[in-house]
Amino acid sequence: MLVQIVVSGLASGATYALIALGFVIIWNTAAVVNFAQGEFAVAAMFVALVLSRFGHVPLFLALPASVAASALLGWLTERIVIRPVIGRNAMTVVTVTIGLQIVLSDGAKLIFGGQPYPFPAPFSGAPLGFGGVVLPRQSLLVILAMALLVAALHAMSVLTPFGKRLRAVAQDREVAAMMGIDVNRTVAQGFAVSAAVAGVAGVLLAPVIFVSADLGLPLLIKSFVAAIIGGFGSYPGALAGGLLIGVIDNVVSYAVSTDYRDVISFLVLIVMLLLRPTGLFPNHR
Amino acid sequence: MMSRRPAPRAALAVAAVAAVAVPPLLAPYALHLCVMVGIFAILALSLNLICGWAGMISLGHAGFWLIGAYTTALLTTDHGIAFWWALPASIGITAASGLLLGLPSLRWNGHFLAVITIAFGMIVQTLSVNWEWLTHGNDGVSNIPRPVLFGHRLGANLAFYYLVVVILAAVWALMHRFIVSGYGRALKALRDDEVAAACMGVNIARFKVTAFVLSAGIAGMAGSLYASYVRFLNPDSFGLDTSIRVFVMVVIGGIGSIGGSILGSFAVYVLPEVLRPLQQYYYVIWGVVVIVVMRFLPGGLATIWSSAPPGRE
Amino acid sequence: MAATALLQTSGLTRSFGGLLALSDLTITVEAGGIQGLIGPNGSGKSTFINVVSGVLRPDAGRVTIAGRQIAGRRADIAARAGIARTFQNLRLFGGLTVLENVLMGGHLRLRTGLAAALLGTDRAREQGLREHAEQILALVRLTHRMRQPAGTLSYGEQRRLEIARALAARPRLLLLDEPLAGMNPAEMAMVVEIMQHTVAEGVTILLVEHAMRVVMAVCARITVLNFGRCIAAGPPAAIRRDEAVIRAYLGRARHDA
Amino acid sequence: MKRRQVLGGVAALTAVGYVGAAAGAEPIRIGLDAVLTGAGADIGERIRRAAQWAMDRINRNGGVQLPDGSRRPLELVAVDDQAKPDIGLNAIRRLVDDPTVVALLGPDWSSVTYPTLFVGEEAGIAQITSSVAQRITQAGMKHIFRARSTDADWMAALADYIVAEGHQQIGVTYANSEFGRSGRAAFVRALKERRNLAPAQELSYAVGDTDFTAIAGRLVQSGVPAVCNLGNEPEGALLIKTLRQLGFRGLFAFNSADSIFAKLAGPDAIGVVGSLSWVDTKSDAASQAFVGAYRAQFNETPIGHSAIYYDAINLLADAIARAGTDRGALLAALKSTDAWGGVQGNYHPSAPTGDMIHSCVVIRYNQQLVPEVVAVRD
Repeated sequence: MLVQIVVSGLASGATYALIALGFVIIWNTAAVVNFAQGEFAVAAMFVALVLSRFGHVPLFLALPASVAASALLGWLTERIVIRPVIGRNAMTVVTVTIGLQIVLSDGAKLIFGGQPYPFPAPFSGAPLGFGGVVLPRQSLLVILAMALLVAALHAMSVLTPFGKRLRAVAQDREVAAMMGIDVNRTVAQGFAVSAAVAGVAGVLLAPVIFVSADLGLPLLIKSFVAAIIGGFGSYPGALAGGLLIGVIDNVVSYAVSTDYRDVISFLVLIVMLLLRPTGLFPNHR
Repeated sequence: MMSRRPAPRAALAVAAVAAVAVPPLLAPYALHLCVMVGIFAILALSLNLICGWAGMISLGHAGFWLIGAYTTALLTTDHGIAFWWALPASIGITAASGLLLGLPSLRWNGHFLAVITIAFGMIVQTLSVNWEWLTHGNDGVSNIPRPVLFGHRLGANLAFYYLVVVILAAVWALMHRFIVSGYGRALKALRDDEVAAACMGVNIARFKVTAFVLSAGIAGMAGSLYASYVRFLNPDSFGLDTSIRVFVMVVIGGIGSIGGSILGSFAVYVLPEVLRPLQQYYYVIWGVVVIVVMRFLPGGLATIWSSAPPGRE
Repeated sequence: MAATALLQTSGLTRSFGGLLALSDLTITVEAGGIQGLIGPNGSGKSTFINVVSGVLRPDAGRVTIAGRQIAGRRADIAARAGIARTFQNLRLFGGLTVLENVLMGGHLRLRTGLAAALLGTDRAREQGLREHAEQILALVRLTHRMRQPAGTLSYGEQRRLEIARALAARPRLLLLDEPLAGMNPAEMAMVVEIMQHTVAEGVTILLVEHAMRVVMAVCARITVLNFGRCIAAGPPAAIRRDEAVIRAYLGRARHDA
Repeated sequence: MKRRQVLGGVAALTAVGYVGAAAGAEPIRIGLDAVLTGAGADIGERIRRAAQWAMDRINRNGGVQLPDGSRRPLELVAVDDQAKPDIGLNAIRRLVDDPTVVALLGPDWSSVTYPTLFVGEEAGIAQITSSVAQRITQAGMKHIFRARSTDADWMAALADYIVAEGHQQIGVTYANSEFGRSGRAAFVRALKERRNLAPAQELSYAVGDTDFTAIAGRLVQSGVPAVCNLGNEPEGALLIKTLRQLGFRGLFAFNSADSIFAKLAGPDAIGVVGSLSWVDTKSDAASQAFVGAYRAQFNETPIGHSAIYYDAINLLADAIARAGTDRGALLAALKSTDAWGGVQGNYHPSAPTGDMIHSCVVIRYNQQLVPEVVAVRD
């Protein structure tokens, strides 16, 4: 049974990892701690829900469309909300993203109400069972999707010109500008990619839990902690941190009790920071 | 920062007179809002000490508020101790708990510290849910008695309001005393550059820890007042959303500005109530207000009526 | 050595990864006057200042000033022992005004505890410090900028403000880390005048600087570092002709390669 | 997405407008505190709609005739407590401070009702709640009435049914909330007193949890044939889904197995047993008449809360007709009413504790996800 717990922990951890990855992309390119990162995932969930349940759009079309929608939301966020305050002191920028979080989460609550909605699973059917471990198809899909996405992002970051521009801006905004890179456009695209990644996480998570408007903040906290454990600013760190949090949450609630799950997860965070003050992979961009 | 010419004398006088004269004329619900704004102003002033002056982002301040509130609630209900003893006890215990964030602040700063403050707030809230033997858990603590002053109980909200105003004025004076003293200056110096401040002889560890202890103590006082006023406590009101709300009060008001924190708590608490006739739309509009103020008023609301400094570009 | 040694380092060592910034360095700073500390880039000058001022912890070795050992201890303890410094790349308090920056320099001369702040029992000292700060600002010609935030000053003005801030501590030893970097001749002359006025008041200055003309002119003694070792020490005239110094700066003559 | 709020609002406005003109008299205002935003807003919306509909029907035939012969329409003043005690405190204070509000309906969540009881009591205003937590009517408050059977009644019915189905080993899971813990205490007591049994296992979870693999894992591993879950619909639906995924084929009983749960759980709800104060498939005449009229009005099946608040408005209207609009008189009139017939069955407002009604049903979801009534308790 413990293996079962760890495996399903990996599944939920994979979604935290993806959102943490998006979180770190924004931090690297714009030095912004984005409190609305969780809302990007929720936005994708609702777009997918509306398209598939009410628009009767088949899932294999609805899912990519909703990821594109959250990418657009990310791009608009940078253009309208972030760009005017970039460069100001950290607290002003954090407060702006808090304001955005309020707008997005309460906007969703306004349109869809507070209650949870069930979401159709892309691969229905009995969960796969092997070696006594039962793995719901959706959890398998989540883990596979994460691995694929990470590989794609890594390839994009290393091979494509956009990836290089993103990393240049992350290293040094001024120098990147001097090299002729349109920094603002790159940061906007960085937000779009980050929101898309969060969107994928949202769409993968939707069938496992119910889609509801107030999922954003809890998701954000988990991925913020994941990003910090992984070494704020490191992509592999964000992944490792996300998976670690998912597994710890499950194992603790199985072995100890769900009441103290969050307390123990946070204590693990603090112990990790004590051992590795700058996280698992401190400066691995 | 521009040398701080304190808010024009006239504005201060007007505010003081209004704070004393207006409430008796208000409808019960409006008076209730004034009391809550007073309590949140004290809480915002205490957070301003950490965020505004020492420059440390703290998103777990509701944790201190909870400790102060529960200390008074439990002492006055379960142990029958008078409010006037429970208040100092709350201040003391919460101040001591300030060390729980003071010590980590020596080792981490920026977003690492922000996460730890979030963790602190959530751990304290979870413990208040699970330690039923101490806090009655989700059932909360109810029927908390109002303080008794000169023989009669401050049952009426108006009487309690004046108690809050007196304490708010004291905290306001204390903060003004600090901002102009060597202590306040040293805190702001270590905010701008810890290494340089240390070379000037500032014992960074001592100042950071005292900042958290002092801030926690004042937050505990606000908690004590809150418990005695609403007469009921339960863990739900001390979550991360409350910590974020207090943080927004300080930043919207004007980081580092005393008048700003009070203005911020007024805006953050009263604005949603004023927008209430818009029914379910008011909270979305409130989010937009936060973005707009930060966009066009980097120095926060304080820049409107006092010469408080613009936010450091 | 002369009995008037103010600062003594022995066996001072500090490395960054493989790079040996200071290796077994033993030098003395005489009390009074301006002592130069020169050497090619990367010779360990800044590391020496950071270790002596408590910003960096040495791997080994001792630093004693007026009989007190301060190596490896916190920067505020070094400050308490009478050491003040400026920074190679400007570390002013951007959020404070020019006057407040200088008042911060005098931090140790105030009682800045919570009680003092609360009861305001420190008014007399604060007033004394304020007057001294205004005198220093006059010396560095920044009185007209007093109320402005430090961040709004020009580069030259910010350099002079750093010196003013250090002077407010009434230090025994003032460490100047390349105060003349990037300055025009007029500004250089102003700084030299400030240094001479400071020394006249009994403060000892250790000057780390690349502007050789100024160093040779103002310094009574010069110590030369190269690769973290002291390769020469003495009056400017001797240093100018010292073989080891020339080779360190100009590299080996062709035929010796 | 049907913009329910807007449509609901429009319908209400036209109704009041029509009545206002006819009666011309100043409306009698009744306060309602419910969860209108956030988690649980779905039920809150249905509560408001049922209360408003009851008022519309009364107002359509001339409003309430007062002892002095005048006829005045009813008006609903709804406030939102977001299922949070501190916000509920503000909301209820606003209703009670308004002298024109003669009586108070709600709150629905026990975690909001229990701590805010003292506000209504100090004002001496009649308050009719739908919260099931035991303690609400054990605090000695004289102004509180409960228009719903308590979790003691439900748990007794549920315990009897589970044991009757031949299950001795029962795993209990509960939400770490006021509602969850009160349900668990009632269920454990019912098992002990009626069957002298103790739960094989007791596991708690947090409200808002999303991953139930850990709990489901422990239940499946312990091999209990029956599980009884006490908590809210979302967590209940997630728990049964995870249990089914891990191969649990036993009996799953749940104290909030209403239509919202059925929608969330989907096919996993088949075979789930639940106790409810009222359900639309109840066969008695009053229930069927109410269900027919409700479907005609909203073409949707009513849930338990629809019947509760529909009855509550009619009960209050009847008391106002007898006692007028003074809060004290109204409270006294209710306290003196021994029996009153409503959709849920017959109420006894004069009950000293305020528990007016004990009728509840046990339902089981069949293949078509229709809740069949398998046991009735009066």
